Amino acid sequence: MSPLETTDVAERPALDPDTLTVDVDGFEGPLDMLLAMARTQKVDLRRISVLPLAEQYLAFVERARSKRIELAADYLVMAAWLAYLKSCLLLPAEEVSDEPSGEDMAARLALRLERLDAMRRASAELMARDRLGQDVFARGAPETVAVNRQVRWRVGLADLLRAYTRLGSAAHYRPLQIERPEVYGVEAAMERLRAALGVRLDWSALVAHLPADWLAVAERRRSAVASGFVASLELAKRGEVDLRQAEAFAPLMIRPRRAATAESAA
Amino acid sequence: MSGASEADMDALFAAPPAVEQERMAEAILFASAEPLSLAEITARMPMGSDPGGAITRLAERYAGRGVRLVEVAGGWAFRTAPDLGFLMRREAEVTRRLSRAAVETLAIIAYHQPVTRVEIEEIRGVAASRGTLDLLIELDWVCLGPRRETPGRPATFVTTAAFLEHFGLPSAKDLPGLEELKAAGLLGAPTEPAGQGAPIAP
Amino acid sequence: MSGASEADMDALFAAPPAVEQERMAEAILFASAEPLSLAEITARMPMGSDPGGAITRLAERYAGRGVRLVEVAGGWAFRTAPDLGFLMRREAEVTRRLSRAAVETLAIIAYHQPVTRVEIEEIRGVAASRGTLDLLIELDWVCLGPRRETPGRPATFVTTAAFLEHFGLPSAKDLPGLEELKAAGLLGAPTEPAGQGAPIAP
Repeated sequence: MSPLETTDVAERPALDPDTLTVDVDGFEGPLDMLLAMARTQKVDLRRISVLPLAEQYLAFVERARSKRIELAADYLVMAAWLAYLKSCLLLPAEEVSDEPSGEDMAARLALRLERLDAMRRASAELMARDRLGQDVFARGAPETVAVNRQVRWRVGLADLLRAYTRLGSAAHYRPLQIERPEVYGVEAAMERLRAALGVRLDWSALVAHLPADWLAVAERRRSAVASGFVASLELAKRGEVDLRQAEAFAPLMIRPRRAATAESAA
Repeated sequence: MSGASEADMDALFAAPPAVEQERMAEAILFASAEPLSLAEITARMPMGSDPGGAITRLAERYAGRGVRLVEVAGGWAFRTAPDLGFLMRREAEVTRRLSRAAVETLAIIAYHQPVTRVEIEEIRGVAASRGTLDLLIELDWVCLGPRRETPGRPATFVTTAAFLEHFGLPSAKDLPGLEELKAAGLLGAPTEPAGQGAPIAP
Repeated sequence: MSGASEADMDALFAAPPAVEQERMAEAILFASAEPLSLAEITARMPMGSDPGGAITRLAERYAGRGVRLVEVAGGWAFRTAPDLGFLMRREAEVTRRLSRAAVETLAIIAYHQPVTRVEIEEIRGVAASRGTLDLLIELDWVCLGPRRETPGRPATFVTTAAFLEHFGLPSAKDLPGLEELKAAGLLGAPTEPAGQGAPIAP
């Protein structure tokens, strides 16, 4: 026996099928407990009867409840699932159904138990192997005289990640950049006004032609309004639009110049 | 003249006799604490040598001795005979006792690799405890494998060369009972379509 | 009565056969890091053994082999045959661990590339030592990236293809996300949230 022996299967918590006294603490979750219960059937796990197993588990949960023993949530989730499985197994199967049948679910549960059991046995077998440094030993005094020393660096992804998380602020770090305020260009505003006014003849508010997503945010709104104003002045200077304002601080109205020509011609 | 020079060249590059090759492989392997692959041994032996043959003869020579030549972790290494372990154990470093969760997780990774954390949890039926995988990585028995090419591209876990060396396995294909488990359908793809099987873990 | 009991005792403590003693001495000497004196070997062997005889037979067995049993200052030890010393000289791989500073610097470059030296120092909170970046460049895990288009046009560092290969990553985008690894229980205790501690860089 090596000093690094693992808990043998035989040392596993006892489970008395008659009294159903179960030490929940000794089990690693509901599947582990189900496996221990399945073993009490004393048959090959392949031929396990799932219905009595489900009943045994549900009886255990019921008993724990009556004794006011608090069970962890995953034990209760398993109980709910097994109750459902039990009803599927007892009720006549529906003719056509997308749901998996009770037999299918039972078979899958049996397979899971078998797989867990197989991994248990595999881990025991693994640990029972002749292990380096415990059962077999390597040369104690290696005679490697390194001349053309090739260094192999022992560092893996896990080391890299550990190092990275050690650096508390690293994940939140952003390189320093001087943020330029966002500016809506005068050129863009002119383009937009020309396009918007191309299909209109009557007066309309200048701001109505500015992009909505720019007007939504305060800093962007300021830039959009300023550029829109400069663009409208520029267009007026070029004789493309007329501008009008009823009084100070009233909305600035704009219309295409050709509307005025059409009006005077009429 | 040119013929003689060719003969000289041949003599210069002639492989040493088989007995000498065996001595060389013996010295190279004896000197190393870690397993050496056939390629590494070949690189150190004179040109034209047959390290494979030398190793076979060496393994036979050491069969039944106090020290044996074994195939491990993709290479060859001299190791003390397992039945004599008790003589050396006093010098052995005391290793941490592994928890049942750690041992089972290690076995699941070894037999199912590459395997994701969710798959490990599905097999064990409990959520992976914090620190279990960390410990196995710390022991250098497990490391991150390639990402699984499924939605979310989860990381996978695989065993290392140090794992093979520690447990005296030539390769991960030589895990005990691997073929039987495969034949029994216990190692394949996850058996549960999502949401239909028994609950996995909270 | 007392005679029978004495015979029983003799049987209980009977020394193993000579061949077995030879195997034991072989394993003990092989596994020992230091030469062992006859007294030390005696102490490790079963009572009633004859280590002197075992060693003599072992030395004969190994005579002319690639490895010999020799008497050195501290006692007995296996040593490579002197004529094969040239084979040892090529055995030339040592494993070393990267310094903490180097691993951290590498991690920062991997996650923030392209990143300048000043930025690395800001994140680590200490001035980068000249050797650290030099080493990473020498290992071919890090190389110079495009210059940052800011005043002074500082050089940036990025990771290389060799870096991806060493860490088994298909691309730099495949570095595991921190949240993902935390969820996998791989990163131990959560780190303190950033921006709450003392200022980092001077």
